[in-house]
Amino acid sequence: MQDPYSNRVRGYFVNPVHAGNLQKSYSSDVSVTVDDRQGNTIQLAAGIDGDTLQELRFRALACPHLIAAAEYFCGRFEGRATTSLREFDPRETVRELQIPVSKTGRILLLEDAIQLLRQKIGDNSHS
Amino acid sequence: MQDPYSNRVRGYFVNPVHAGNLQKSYSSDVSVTVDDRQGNTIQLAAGIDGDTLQELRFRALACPHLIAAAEYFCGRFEGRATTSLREFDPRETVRELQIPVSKTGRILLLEDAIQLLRQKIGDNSHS
Amino acid sequence: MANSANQPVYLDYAATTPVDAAVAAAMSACLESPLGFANASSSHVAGRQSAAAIEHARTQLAALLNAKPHEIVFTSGATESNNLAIFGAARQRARRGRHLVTMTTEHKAVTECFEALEREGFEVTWLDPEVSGLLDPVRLQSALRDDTQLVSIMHVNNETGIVQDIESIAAICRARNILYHSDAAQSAGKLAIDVNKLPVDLLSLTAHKFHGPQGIGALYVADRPGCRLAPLIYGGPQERRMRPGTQAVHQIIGFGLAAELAAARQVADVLHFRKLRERLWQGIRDLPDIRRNGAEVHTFPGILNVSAGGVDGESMMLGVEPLCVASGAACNSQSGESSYVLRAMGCSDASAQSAIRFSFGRSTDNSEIDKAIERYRWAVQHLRSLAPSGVATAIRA
Amino acid sequence: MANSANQPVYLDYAATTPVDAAVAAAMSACLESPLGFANASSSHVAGRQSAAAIEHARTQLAALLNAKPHEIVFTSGATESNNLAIFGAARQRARRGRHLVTMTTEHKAVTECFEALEREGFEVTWLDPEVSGLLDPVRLQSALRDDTQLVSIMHVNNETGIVQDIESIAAICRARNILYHSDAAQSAGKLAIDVNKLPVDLLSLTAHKFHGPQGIGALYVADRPGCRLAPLIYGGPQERRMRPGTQAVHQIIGFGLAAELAAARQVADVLHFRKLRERLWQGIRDLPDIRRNGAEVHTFPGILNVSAGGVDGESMMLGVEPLCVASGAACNSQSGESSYVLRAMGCSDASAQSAIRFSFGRSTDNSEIDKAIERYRWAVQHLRSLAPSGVATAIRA
Ligand SMILES: Cc1ncc(COP(=O)(O)O)c(C=O)c1O
Ligand SMILES: Cc1ncc(COP(=O)(O)O)c(C=O)c1O
Repeated sequence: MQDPYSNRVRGYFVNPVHAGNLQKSYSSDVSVTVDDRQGNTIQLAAGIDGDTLQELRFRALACPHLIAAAEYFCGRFEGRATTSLREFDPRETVRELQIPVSKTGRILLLEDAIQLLRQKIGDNSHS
Repeated sequence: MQDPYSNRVRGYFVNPVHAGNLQKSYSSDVSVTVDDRQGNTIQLAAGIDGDTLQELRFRALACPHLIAAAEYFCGRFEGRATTSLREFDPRETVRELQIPVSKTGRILLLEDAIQLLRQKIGDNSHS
Repeated sequence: MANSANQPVYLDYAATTPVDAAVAAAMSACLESPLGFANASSSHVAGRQSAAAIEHARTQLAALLNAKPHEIVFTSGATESNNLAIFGAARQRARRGRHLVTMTTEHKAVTECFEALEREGFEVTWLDPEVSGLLDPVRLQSALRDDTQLVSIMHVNNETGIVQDIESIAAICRARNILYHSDAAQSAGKLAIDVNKLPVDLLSLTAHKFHGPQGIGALYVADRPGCRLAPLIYGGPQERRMRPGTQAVHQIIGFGLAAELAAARQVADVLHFRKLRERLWQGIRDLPDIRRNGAEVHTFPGILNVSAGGVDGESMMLGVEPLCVASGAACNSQSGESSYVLRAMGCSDASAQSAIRFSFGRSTDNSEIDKAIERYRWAVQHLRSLAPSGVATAIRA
Repeated sequence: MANSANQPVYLDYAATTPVDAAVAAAMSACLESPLGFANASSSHVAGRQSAAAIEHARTQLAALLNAKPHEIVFTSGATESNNLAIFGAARQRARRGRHLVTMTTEHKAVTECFEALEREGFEVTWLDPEVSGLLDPVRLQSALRDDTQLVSIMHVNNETGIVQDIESIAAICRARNILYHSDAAQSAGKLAIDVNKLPVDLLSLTAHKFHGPQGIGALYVADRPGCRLAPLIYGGPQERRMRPGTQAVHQIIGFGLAAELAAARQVADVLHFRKLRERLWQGIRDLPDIRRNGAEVHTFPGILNVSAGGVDGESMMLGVEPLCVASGAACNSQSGESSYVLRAMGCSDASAQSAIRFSFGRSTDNSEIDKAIERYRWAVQHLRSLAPSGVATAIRA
């Protein structure tokens, strides 16, 4: 069988620079946790100033693909506008990280977490 | 598996010096034919002068063990008294020629032929 | 292969073939490589390498038949492939119907499956061949019923080399949507088979008949609706659950390479066999009362099967030593049973019993054929000289 | 085997073992010898040589178990041996009764047979182990009924190394005249088994677990009245009609030699494994929240199975690379199923999922163990550092 882990997945897995807690505090700190029946858990934390996702962090008890996807997500959206979150496209992650078809289901957990994050940010910004 | 053919069986099979017809004529020529359901056929011919089996010959459409046993029989009893035929012991043949257990049944056909030969010789001598 | 007087002359390639040197080398390399042996079901790096090697071999097998790789299921040989196909299809489809069709001249690895299915309550129609050995497609047509679920008719017969018209047979089955299985143990790797043109659903093959290792085979299972099989063996996810157990990596690698080499050599081999067979037949055909079994029809040129009147089968086998050939008699057994294949073609028991099957290989040469001619002539003449006069019954019934 | 930083470190000997160099050489010699490949069913001189080689191997296998040669039936591996034993005994004895007994922690090659038999209308009692992993013989006693025909309880468990008390189990079955089968795939060739002392009727083994080739195994079938099996595969007289098909000569030769070598090396190997396992366990046991599965009972020293809280199984497998080990998680599958063996012993799903099985071989050395310690520690610590706080649930239920 092919190696199910692309070099990018391996790289993010071994050295996930966005893993952990927010390093500073921001005008708004939002965090969410989602899990699935298989015991995978994803936690996302966003440090927001104004409209900007100043810092994105994650924690995960999950398979390598999900860890790598979370890291990739944080790296890609950090520094961008909170509204950009709606551009998150799981298919793009699957493609970029070369995630095998059998594992694409797992990425939905990240999508759920991001959606929840958007909601919370929305709620916060309206509050 | 072991070679089912001992060297003696091979020798008799390749060079059965007693195969064929009686070479001369005798005061009494006796011959018998027996066969079994598997298509084996044994023919024995005895050239008798007085009480003596002057010449013994066989013909066979048979497996190698039966051919060898017939040859062995002819060689062993040629020149002996007709009464010696009752000394024929199939077990001795099986032992001497190292005939495998699975083939001992075939030797019974030779025994049948010899018995028939004895009967015929007896009948002849009484006639 | 030149041989001195008492050296065995191997002319039993239809029984099994030597492993090709390149195949043996590939197998040894696998056995000796530091991690080449790893379990292909393991998810670690070594396991993934084994799995990749197996998938490569699957591609090589698929190429031999013009199939898709996932249509190849590895088994332990054609016996198991036949069992998987026949039991698997019959049991899987038992609810739709319990009627099955096969032929009396199939290999035991087919006939015994159907006999066992009869005991399980299936109904089997046993078709006889014509005297030529061929199955008449019209007979097959009329044997098919609405509840027929499976037809199993072999490609090349292992005793006679007779090639059944599997194109017609397959077409008849496909037209009625009945699964068609063919035991191609004797043809795969030797004759071209293209499952894209031949509407066969299940096809059995085995490596050791075409210079691959013994103990590894495959079943082609067409990727078509309705072509599902109940497994014969249970215990894991391997081979799409149709054949669990740790895959034998070195065996599969050898099988794959043998398939690739066979495809490349097929045409040349057949030409070579044709010449050898003609030479052999010309060298013995003048013997009185001998019969070439399968002479009237198309046969695989790697096999020549000859019966002789007035000789015993087992004695023929000893008489032709040091030739290694096959016999129509069940040698060294008390049963004394003779070839049911030849008898189904109208041979008498005695004639079937006397039959000798010569089969040729890539490395068989003229000197071996000449030796075969000499030994065969000697054996027939010697045994006839021993036989009671009058019992040399004519072999033609 | 010393390894540089990224070289795989193979610690998955319970999955499969490399073929012993002497075994590989014997197999190659067979494959390359001019007639060593001949079909052992052929009555010619080459065939008889193959048959003799097979009978020699059968003697070697028999010696390993202190059995008689004719009690050894060659199969394609333990999966097939288990299937033959279980289906064969159940179907053969179905008229006497349809109740069967096994354990939930058996290998899939056993459990899936019993599941299939349940679908065929047999009644199966599934015994759970104690939390220790052991089967309580009293439980077995009370599960037996007058219509019980077969009990199947493995010897050494493939995931945990737990050694069942098969002496007691066998004695219980024999006393009630119930057939007893044991899957000894993980113990044969590694632990002494003497069928003259152990009243077992059927015992499965496989070459590739003790440095023999993949794709060849055996079933020991005691020569006792009542110990007859319906065949699983039909098609010829080989292996006393219990397992037809052309015998794989090179595979059987390799198996025989591996059995002989295993017997000679068993004691030294076990001592070696014990030291390696202790070194490994001492090197990781101080990690918080880890559990040695099977710690309370006698286990085969070639296996160490460890769960850790707060880590994902598949990520552990990637984290410990380049170690080649086995996981309690079904990696790379959507099922996300975790080891049913560990769950039956009271492990939580998460704990079972996180389990890593280290297993050792003859050539495993301390440097490999030290590498394993280093990689295992790194993986646990790394993954825990990523995990959400609070989810690192304790692994002891
Ligand atoms: C026509 C045919 N079918 C099936 C088989 C069985 O193949 P295997 O020995 O690989 O099980 C053979 C050869 O033995 C054969 O010739
Ligand atoms: C306990 C046990 N039983 C059965 C098997 C199956 O053996 P094989 O791969 O030889 O079919 C294995 C190993 O895979 C095993 O560990």
